[in-house]
Amino acid sequence: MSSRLVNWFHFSSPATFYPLAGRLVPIFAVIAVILIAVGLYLSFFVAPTDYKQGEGYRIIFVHVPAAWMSMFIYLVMAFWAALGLIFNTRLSMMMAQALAPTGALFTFLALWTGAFWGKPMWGAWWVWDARLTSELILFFLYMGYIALQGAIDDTRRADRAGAILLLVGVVNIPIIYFSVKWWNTLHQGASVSLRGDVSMATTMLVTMLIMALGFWAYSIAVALKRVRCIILERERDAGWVGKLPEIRA
Amino acid sequence: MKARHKRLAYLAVGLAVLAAAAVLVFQALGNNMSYFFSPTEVVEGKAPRDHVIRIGGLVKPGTLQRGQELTATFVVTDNAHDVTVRYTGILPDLFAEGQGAIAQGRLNADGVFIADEVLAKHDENYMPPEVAEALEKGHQQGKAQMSGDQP
Amino acid sequence: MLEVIDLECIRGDRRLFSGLGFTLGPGELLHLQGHNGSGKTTLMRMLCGLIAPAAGEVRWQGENIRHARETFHRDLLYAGHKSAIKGDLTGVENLRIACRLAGITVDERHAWDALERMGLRGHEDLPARVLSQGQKKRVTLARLLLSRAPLWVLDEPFTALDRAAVAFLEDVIRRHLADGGLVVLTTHQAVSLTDEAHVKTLKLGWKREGDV
Amino acid sequence: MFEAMTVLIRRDLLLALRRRSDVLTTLFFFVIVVSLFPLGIGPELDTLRLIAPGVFWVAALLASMLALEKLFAGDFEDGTLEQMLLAPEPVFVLVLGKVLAHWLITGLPLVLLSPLLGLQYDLPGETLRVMVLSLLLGTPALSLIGAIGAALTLGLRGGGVLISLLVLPLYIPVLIFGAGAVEANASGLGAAGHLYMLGAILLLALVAAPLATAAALRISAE
Repeated sequence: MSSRLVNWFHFSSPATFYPLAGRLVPIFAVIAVILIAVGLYLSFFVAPTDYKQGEGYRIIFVHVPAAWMSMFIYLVMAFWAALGLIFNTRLSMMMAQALAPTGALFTFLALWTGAFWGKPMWGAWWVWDARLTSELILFFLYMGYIALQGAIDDTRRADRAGAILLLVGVVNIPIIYFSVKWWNTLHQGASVSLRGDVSMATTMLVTMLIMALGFWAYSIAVALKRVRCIILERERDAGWVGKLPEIRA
Repeated sequence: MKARHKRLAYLAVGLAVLAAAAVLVFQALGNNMSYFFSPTEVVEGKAPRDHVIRIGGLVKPGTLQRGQELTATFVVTDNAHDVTVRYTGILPDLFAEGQGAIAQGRLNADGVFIADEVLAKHDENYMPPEVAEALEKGHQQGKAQMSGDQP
Repeated sequence: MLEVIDLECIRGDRRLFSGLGFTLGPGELLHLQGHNGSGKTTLMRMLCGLIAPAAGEVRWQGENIRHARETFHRDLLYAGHKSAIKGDLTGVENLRIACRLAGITVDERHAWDALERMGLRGHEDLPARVLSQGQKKRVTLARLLLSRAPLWVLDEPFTALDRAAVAFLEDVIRRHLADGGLVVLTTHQAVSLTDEAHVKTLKLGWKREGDV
Repeated sequence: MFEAMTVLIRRDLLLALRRRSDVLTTLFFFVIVVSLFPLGIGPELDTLRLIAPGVFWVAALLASMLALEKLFAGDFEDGTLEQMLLAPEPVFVLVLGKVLAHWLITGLPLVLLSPLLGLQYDLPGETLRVMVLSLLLGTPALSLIGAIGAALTLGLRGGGVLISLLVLPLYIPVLIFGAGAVEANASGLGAAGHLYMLGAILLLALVAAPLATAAALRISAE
C-alpha cells in the first residue's frame, strides 16, 4: 500500500499517471488471476474440512476477503476524497470514483455469500445482526455515492459533492455499526467458547490470505483500468491525449 | 484579530458540544439497551417477561432431549446459572451440545424459555477435525473457558 | 484595493479565461465587456469568492479573499442576475432582511425611505410577487443606498429599469465612486457612466484578455 | 454574533406563516401514514402497541425527508443562497439557522401531534411521554443530517429521489435509538440508554452537519 501511495503522490498529474497506470494494469491483472486461481484451488481441494461446519464453511474463503475489501475500499475512497478536497488534486477524486463500483461489487458479494453461508450454519438466510445490517447499509452508501456522481454533469461539482458524501459516510459508519450492534444482535457479549486458544488452522488462514491478496490485486487492476478511462474522458481536449498512440490510431 | 477570536470561540463551543456528546455516550453505555440476556440475568429476573428477548450461552452437555415432532429441549448455561429452552423446529447444523447458541423467544410462567428461533453461535475458529479432537481431549478435564469472541 | 492575479477559469471542458489580471483602486470603475458566454458573470462570481478559480488569486486589501473571507464579504456588495427577493415578503421586509444578512441593521424608516428614493412610493408594503420585473430590480438595488460596503459588484444592474431609474442609478454609482468606492459592473446598455475618465475596461473573449 | 442566524430563522418562520400549505403538507403526511397502519394491519390492539414505535419513527423519518427538498431550493432559485454565502458570517451559522427554522416548521408540529396519534395505538401515558421525548431529540438530528443531502442535491434533476438514497442510510442510527427508546419503555427495559444515545447523536450532528452542509452548499452554488 505504502509504495502505491508514494507513486500516486508522485504521479498526481493525469498526464504522467495515465501511461504508468497502463503499465501497471496488466501486472496486477496477472497477479490477481494467479492468486485467485491458487486461492480457489486451495479453498476447494487443499484446505481441510472444518470439524464443525463440514464442507459448507469453504464459502468463507470468498466471503471474508470480500467483506474486508468492501470496508477497506470505502476507507480508501474516503481517504482519496479528503486528499482531493484538501489539496484540490483531480487525480485523487478520479481514484475515488474509479474504486466505487468495485467496492459496491465486493459489498454485494459479501452479502450474497454470507446469505448462502448463514442458512446452513446459523439456520437463517438473513439475520438482522450488526454485521449484516451495517454491511447492507454500506452497500446503500456505495449506491448513494454512485448515484450522486451520476446525477451531476459538471465533473468538478460531482467530485467535490461525492467527496463530502464519502466523508460524511465515513464518520457515520462507526455510528451505524454501533447502533445496529446495540439494537439487535446475534453475536453479542455473552457468547461462550469451550476452547479459547487456537483460532484457525494454518492452511485455512493461508488460503484466506491468498484470496484476500488476489482480491487486492483485482481491485487495483480494475480501479487503474477505470481511472484510465476517466482520465481519457475528462482530458479529451488536453494536448497530451491527442498524442497518445491509441488515440491517434 | 477579531475574526481569529471568533473562530476560536466557535472551536471551543464545538469541542464542548462534542465533549457533552461523549459524556452522553458513556451514560448510555451504563444502561442495558439490548434485549440480549445471559442465563444469570434471566434467573435474577432482569429480563422483561412479556417481551421477545434473546438469551445466549452454551448448550449444557447432556441436556439436549429431542421430543416428538421436532420439539427439542435443552439447557443454556453461562456456567453460573441455567435456563431451560424449548424449541420446535429444525436445529441448525452448527447446533451441538457444548457449543454456543442463541435463542429468541419469550419466557413462560414457569421460567422456561419458549424459543421461536434458535441460532447456532459460530466463531472464528476453523480447524480440521483431527485438531479439534486433540483439542477436545486437552479440555476433557473440563476447564471450561469463557471468552467473549466476536465472529 | 482589489487585485486580480493570473486568474484562470475552467467551466466544464472549456477554458473561459486564463492569465487574467488587473487592479482596481478607490474611486475606480471597471467595466467588464464581452459577448454572451464570454465569462463575465463567472468572473464576477469569482471576484466575490462564489467560484474558486482554477488558478491565480483575488486579493482584497492585499489579502487573498479565500483567507480573509469574512472581512472581504463585509466590504462587498454583490447584485447578481438573481434578485434574492422573496415573493411572499413585502419590499420593505425584503430590503431589511437583505441588509441584515449583509451585516447592516436598517430600521423600518430608513428602508421605507430608500425604497421611496428608488421610485417605489406606494409599493413598499405590497408582496414582492405582485411587483413588475423593473420594480423588483429596484427593490434589489435599494440595497446600494443603504450599503456601507466599498466594493460593489453589479451584474447587469441597468436591465429592466426605465430611463429615469437608469439615470438615478448612474448617479448613485457616481456618488459611490466619488466617496472612494470601487465598482465592477457589466452592462449591455449604452450608459454615459461607462464613458467617463476614471473607467477601466476589460474585454473578455476578445483575442487577448487581461490588458486593462 | 448570531444576528444573521436569527434573521434567517425569523424570515423562514414568516414565510411559513404566509404560506401555510407547505407546513400542513408535511404534518398531514405524517398523520396519514401513521393512521394507515391500523387500516392495513387490523385493529388488534396488542399488535398495534407492538408496532407503534417503529411506525411512528418511520413516519417521522419519511415526513422529515419529504420536507427536505424545499430546505434550500427556494433560496437557491431566487438567489438568496448566494447572498447567504456572501454574508460576513460563517456559512455554517446561517445553515444552523435555516435548519432550526426548518425543524420548527416541519418537525416540531409533528412531535406535538404524536401523543394524540399515539392514542390510536393504545399506548400508555408513560410510553407516550417517552415517544415525545425521543422525537424531540431525534427529529432535529434528522433535519440536520438531511440538510447535508439537500445541499448536495441542490438543483439536480430528480433531486428528491436522490436525497432519499443519500440520506436514508444516514438516518438509521436515529431510527434505531428513537424507536428503541419507545419500545424499551413499553417492554419495561427502561428508555434511558436509548435517549442518551439520541442526545449524543443530536449533539454530534449539531457540530458536524452544519459544516458539511455549508461545504456542500458552496459546491452546489458554484
